[in-house]
Amino acid sequence: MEIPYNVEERPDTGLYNGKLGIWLFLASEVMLFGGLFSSYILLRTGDPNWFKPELSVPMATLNTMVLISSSVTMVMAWASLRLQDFKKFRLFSAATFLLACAFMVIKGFEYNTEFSHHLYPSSNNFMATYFTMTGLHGLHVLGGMVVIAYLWGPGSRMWKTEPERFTNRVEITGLYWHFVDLVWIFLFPALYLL
Amino acid sequence: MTAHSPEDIRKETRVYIFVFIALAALTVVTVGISYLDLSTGPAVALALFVALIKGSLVAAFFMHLLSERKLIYAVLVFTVFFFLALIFLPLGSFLNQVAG
Amino acid sequence: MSFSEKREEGVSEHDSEVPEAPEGLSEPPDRGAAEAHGAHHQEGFLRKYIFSIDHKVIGLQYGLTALLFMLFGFCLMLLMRWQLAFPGQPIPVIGGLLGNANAPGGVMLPEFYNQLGAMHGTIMVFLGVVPLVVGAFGNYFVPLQIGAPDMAFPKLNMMSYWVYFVGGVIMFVSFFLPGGAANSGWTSYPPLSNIATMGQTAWLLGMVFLITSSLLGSINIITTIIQLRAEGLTYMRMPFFIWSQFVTSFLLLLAFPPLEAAGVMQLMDRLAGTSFFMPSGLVVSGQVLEGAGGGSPLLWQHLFWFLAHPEVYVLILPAMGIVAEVIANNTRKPLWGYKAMVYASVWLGFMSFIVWAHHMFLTGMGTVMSAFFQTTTMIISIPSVVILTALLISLWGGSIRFNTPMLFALAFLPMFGIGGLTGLPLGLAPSDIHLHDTYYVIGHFHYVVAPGTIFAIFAGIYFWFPKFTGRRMSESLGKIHFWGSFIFMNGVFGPMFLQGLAGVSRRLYDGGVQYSHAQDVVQFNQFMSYSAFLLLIAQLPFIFNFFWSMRMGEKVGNNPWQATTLDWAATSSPPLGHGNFAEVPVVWRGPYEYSVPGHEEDFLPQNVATPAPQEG
Amino acid sequence: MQQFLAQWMPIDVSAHGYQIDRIIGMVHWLMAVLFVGWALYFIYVLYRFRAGKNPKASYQGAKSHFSSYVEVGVAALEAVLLIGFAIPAWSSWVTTPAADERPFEVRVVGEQYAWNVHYPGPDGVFGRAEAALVDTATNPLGIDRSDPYAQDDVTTINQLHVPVDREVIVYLSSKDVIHGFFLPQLRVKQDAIPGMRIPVHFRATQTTPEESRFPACSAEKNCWEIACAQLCGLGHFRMRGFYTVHSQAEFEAWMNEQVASLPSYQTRLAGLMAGSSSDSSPSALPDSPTLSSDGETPAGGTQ
Ligand code: HEA
Ligand code: HEA
Ligand code: CUA
Ligand SMILES: [Cu+2]
Repeated sequence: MEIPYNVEERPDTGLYNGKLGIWLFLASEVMLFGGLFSSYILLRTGDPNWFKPELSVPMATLNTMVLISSSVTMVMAWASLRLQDFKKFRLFSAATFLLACAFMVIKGFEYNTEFSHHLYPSSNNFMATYFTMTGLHGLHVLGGMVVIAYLWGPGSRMWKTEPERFTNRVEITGLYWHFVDLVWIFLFPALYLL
Repeated sequence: MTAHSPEDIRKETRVYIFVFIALAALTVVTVGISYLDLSTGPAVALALFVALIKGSLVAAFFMHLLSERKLIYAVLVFTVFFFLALIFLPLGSFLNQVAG
Repeated sequence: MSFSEKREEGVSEHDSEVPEAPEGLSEPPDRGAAEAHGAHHQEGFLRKYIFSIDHKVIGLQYGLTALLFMLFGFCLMLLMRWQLAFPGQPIPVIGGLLGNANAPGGVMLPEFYNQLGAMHGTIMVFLGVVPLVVGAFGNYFVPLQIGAPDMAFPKLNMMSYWVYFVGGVIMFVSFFLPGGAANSGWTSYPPLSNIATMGQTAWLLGMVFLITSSLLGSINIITTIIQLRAEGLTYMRMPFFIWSQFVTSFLLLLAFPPLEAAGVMQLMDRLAGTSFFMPSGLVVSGQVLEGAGGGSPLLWQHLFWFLAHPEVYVLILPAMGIVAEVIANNTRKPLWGYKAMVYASVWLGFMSFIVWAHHMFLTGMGTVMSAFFQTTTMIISIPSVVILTALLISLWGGSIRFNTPMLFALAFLPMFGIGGLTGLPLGLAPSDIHLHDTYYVIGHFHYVVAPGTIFAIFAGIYFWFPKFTGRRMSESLGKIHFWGSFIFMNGVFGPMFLQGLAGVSRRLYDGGVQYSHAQDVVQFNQFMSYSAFLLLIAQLPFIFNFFWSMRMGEKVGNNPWQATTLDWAATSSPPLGHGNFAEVPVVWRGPYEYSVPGHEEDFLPQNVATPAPQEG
Repeated sequence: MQQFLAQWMPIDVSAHGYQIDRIIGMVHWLMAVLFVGWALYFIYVLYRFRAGKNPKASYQGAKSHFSSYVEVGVAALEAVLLIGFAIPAWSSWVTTPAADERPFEVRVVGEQYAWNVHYPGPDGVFGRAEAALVDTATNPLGIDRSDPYAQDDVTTINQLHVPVDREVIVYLSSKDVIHGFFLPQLRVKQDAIPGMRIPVHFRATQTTPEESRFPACSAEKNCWEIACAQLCGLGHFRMRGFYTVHSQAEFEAWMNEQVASLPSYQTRLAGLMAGSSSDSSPSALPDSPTLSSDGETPAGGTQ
C-alpha cells in the first residue's frame, strides 16, 4: 500500500506530507534559535561588564546581501520548475549553491580575522555567543548546501519520473533555505549592529 | 499550489524581485541606523523592527506563507506563543530576582 | 494490486544513496525508483529487521531497546538502594565486579553513587520511558489506530530509532570513560556539571542525539496523525491514545530544542572554554578558575526546565492514553467525558510550557514571578484532575473485567493520584521551601512515573501483546507480576514522603544517616531497599512471561479483547511492509462504541459499517 | 492534619515557619479529602460493577454532574490557598526586613563541602573580600584584612551563630557550585548560587537547647544542623554544618570572644572594644560604601 498524500494534497488539510513535515521542523528550529536568542538577551542584560569587540560590519552586510540573493535564486528555481523549465531550474539552483558557498567563504574570512585579533569563543561572552550562533547557523547553511547540491545533481533524475514530487522537494528545500536566511536576518543586527 | 497558471507564476516571480529589492534596501537602512548614535533602547527597538519587517517579507513571500493553509498558521501561532514564553519568562525571572 | 504484491513493494530497498541532511530534511522513500530497479524480492535480513523502515519493526526495536535500558536503569538504582540501606557496607555478590575506581572492596564510592543517580534518572527518562511510550507504542499503534499503511516518513522513522540508539550507546559507554559517567544529576546544573569529569561531555553528546531523535519522531507522528487518518476518522473520533500521542509530539517538537541549544552551550563551556554558565571569580579547590566569566548558572536551569517540565507530561500523557484504551475496553462502555478529556489534554500540553520555574522557586525568585508560576502550576493540575475524574467515572455502570492489563490500568489511577496530589504542596512556593530537594520530591515524581507510567506501560504491553505476536501473555503470571509490583512499588516510594517531611535531602550518598533531623526516618531505608529488591524479583515472572508467551502463549485471533479501535481490525502480528490492513478501513463512528443499545454484540468496531452509520 | 504531619517534621523555631507548616497542613487536607473520597468511590465501583455481578454494561454510564462540582471545588480551593496564603507568605519570605528593624546581617558562602560564615564584626560592615585572596587553609573567604572594615570581621566554618528574637539576614552565595542552604528547624531553605548574593531572612523564636548545640549534641538525635540540599559533588552528603541560636547576651559574649581572638583586632582595635559592651553590634548601614560595592561586583563568588 502506498503512503497517501506523499505527492498530492490531502483534501481536508490542503497539504502534502512533506510540507507539513518541514513546517513542523521549522517550528522546532524556531525554538532552537529561540533558546539561543533568549540566552543572548539574558547574558547581555545580566552582565554589567558586557563587552563587545568591533566586528566587520561591511563583511556581514555583504554576507546578508549574498544570503538574500540566494533566497531569491532559490525561489526562482522553484518557480522555474513550476513553469516546467528544467534548464532554468538548474541555473538558479546552481546560483543558489554558489551564493551559499560565497557566504561560507566570507564567513570563513571573518572568523579568520577574528582569530587573528585573538578573539576566540573563550574571549568573552559576546564572542562565545557570536561563535555559537553563527556557527550553528553556518551548519544549517552547510546542511542546506548538501541538499541543494543533491537536488541539482543526482536527485534531479526524479524530474523525469515524478516531476510533481520533485517540485515538492524543491519547494521544501526552499522553505528550509528561506528559514536559514530569516535566522540570519535577525542574527545580523543582533550580533553586528547592536 | 496546483491551481496556478503559468501567468500567475510569472507574476509571482516579479513579486520576488520586488521583495529582493526591498530586503536589500532594508539591509542598508539597518546598517545606516546603526551609525546614528542612538541610545540602547531606541537602537534595539529600531533594529528589531526593521529585522521584523525583513523577516516578514521573507516568510510572507519567499516562504509563501501569505497563501498558506490554515493548519500551518495554527502550528506557527503555537510556536510563536511558546517562543515568546521562552524569551520573556526567563527575562522576567531575572528582573524579578531577590537581590541584596 | 494484490495484497502480497503491496507487501513486497513496501519493503523493497532503493535509493539508499539519498543523503539525509543533518537537520532531518529527509523524505519518504522513492517508490518510483524502486520499481525501475525491479523489485527486490529477497529483501535482506538487514533491511527487514535491522534497518527496517516499517513502523512496526521500528516500534518493536524501540520497545525492546527501551525495556532493556529500563532494566539497566533499575539495576543501577538497586546498587544505590543497597548503599542507602547499608551505607559503607560492601555490595554483596557483584560488589567486586564494579572495579576499584567505583567500589574498592565492593564498597561504593560517593563519586560512583552520583554517577549512578544521574544515569538512573537520565536512562529512565530519556532512554526508557520516552522511547517506550512514544517510540514503541506511538510508532506501533498510531498508524494502526488511524488506519494508515505506515508512518508518513518511514525513512525518517528509521533514522529516529538509530539516532536514539547511538545516543543510548554513548550514554552507556560513558561509564567506561576515565572518571566514569556523568555525575551531576540528571539536571546537570552548572557550574558543577561544567567542572565535572569527561562523562558529562558524553552525557551532553548523548542528549543531543536523543533530542534529535525525539524531534524526528515527533514530526513523523504529528504528520501521520494529521495526514494519514482513515476516511471518516475525524478528530473527535480518534481514540484518546491518539490524542495523547498528538499532544505529546507537540511537546517533544517545541520543548526539546531549547535544551539542545543549552546542550550546545554547555559543550562549548566544557570544550571551547566559554563561560555561558560560569560566573566570574569561581574558586574551586582553592584555585581561581580561569575564563571570561560573566555567565549565569540560572540560564541553564531555565533552558533545562523549559524542556524538562513538558517532558514530564511527555511521560504521563501517553500513559493516560494507554490507560484510557484499556479501561474503555474492559469496562465495555464508552469513556465518560471523552471530549472533556481531549480538551483537557490539549490544555495540559499548552500549559506545560509555562510552569517550568516551579522547579526554581528557591533560586531567589521574587514575588511576581513566583506568583505567576505558582498560579500556572495550580492551573495545570486542573486538567489532570479532569482526565482522572473522567476515567474514574467511566467505571460507573461498566461491566468490569479484571484481566492483567486492566489491573495495571486500574492501579494507575490511585497511584497517579498520589503522585499528582503530592505535586500540589510542591507547587505552592512556601511549602516548597521545606520540601524542595528532599525525598518528598523523589516520592512525588516516582509515584507518577513508576507505579504511574510504568504501570501504564505494563498495561499496554499485556493489552497489545496479542497484536505484536498473535499470542496472549499468561494471565496467572501476569497477576503475580501485578500484585508483586503493586505492593513493592508502594513499599519503595511510600516512606519517601515521610523522609521528605523530615527534611532528608535527596542525592545523599549515605541516605542522610549523619543528620540528626533524619534520625527518625532513615531506618525506613532498609525497608525501602528490601522492597526494591523484591520489586526486581516481581519482574521475573514478567520477563519470563514475555519471552515464553512469544513462542508458547495461547494463540488468539485478530481481536481477542473484542475491542473497537482500528488496530484490532488489522491482522495480528500485521504483515511487514507498508500495508497494515487487508483493505483500507473506513471509519463510521467514535472510538469506544461498546454496549451500544440495540446492537447484539457488546462492541461495535469503528470500521464496521452498520445499516445506519451514526454521527460520531 | 498539621499535628499529624508534625510527627515527622522537625520542630519549628522560626517566626515565619507557621505559615509554611500551615500551608503544608492545608494542602494535605485537600489532598487527603480528594484521595480518600475518590478511593472510596473507586473501591465501591470496582466491587459493584465487576463483570461477574454486572454482565451488561450501561452505554450511558454515569449521568450525574457531581464531578463538575468536584472539579470546580478543587479549583476554588487551590485559588484560596494560592491567593489567601501562598502568595502573601512568599511575599513576606522574600521581603528583607528594613533597616529600622535592626536586622542582624551575616554572609554565608558555600564551598565544596563546607559553609563559610562571615560576620561583619562590631562595626557592622563587611570587609572587602576577593577571589584572588582565597586561601583554603588560612583565608577561605578571601577577606582583605587591609581593608579597615575587615579588621574586626569574624569568620567561622560550618558554625553559624545567631541571636534569638531578632531578624537575621543571611547573604548567601557560593564560591564554586550551587549549594542548598537548609536550616530544617528554622524552615529556611535557599539555593546558594555562585555569582549571586541572595538574602534570606528569618527570626528565631527559641534558643538552641544546650544538648542540641555543637559539640555537645549527639549526632544521633539532637543537633541543629545546616544541611546541603543541592547536589554539589561527591561530598554533598557530608556538607553538614551546625547552627546555634543564642540569647542576645550570650550572643554578644560569643561575638566578643571571637573578636578578641582576632590577631589584627587585639593590636589595633582594642579601644573600640571597650565601648561595645551592651548593645554594640550595630546593624549594618545598608548604604555603607563597602556593602554596595559588594553588590555591584558580579564576581559574586567570594565577596
Ligand atoms: C510524569 C511525571 C510528572 C507529573 C505528571 C507531574 C505532575 C505534577 N508535578 Fe511534578 N515532578 C516530576 C514529574 C512529574 N510531575 C519530576 C520528575 C520532578 C522532579 C525533577 C527533579 O528535580 O529531579 C517533579 C517535581 C515537581 C516540582 C518541583 C519540586 C521541587 O523540586 O521542589 C513541582 C513543584 O511545583 C511539581 C509539581 C507538579 C504538579 C503540580 C503536578 C500536577 O500536574 C499533578 C496533577 C495531578 C493531580 C492533582 C492528581 C489528580 C487525581 C485525582 C484527584 C484522583 C485520585 C484518584 C484516586 C484516589 C483513585 N513537580
Ligand atoms: C521515568 C523515570 C524513572 C523511573 C521509572 C524510576 C524508577 C525507579 N526509581 Fe528513580 N529517579 C528518576 C527517574 C525514574 N526512576 C529520576 C529522574 C531521579 C533523580 C535523579 C537525580 O537525582 O538526578 C530518580 C532518583 C531516584 C532515587 C533517589 C536517589 C537519590 O536522590 O539519591 C531513588 C531512590 O530510591 C530512585 C528509585 C527508583 C526505583 C526503586 C525505581 C523503580 O520503580 C524501578 C522499577 C523498574 C522497573 C519495574 C522496570 C522493570 C523493567 C523490566 C521489567 C524490563 C523487562 C525487560 C524485558 C522484557 C526485556 N530513583
Ligand atoms: Cu553543597 Cu550539596
Ligand atoms: Cu515541573
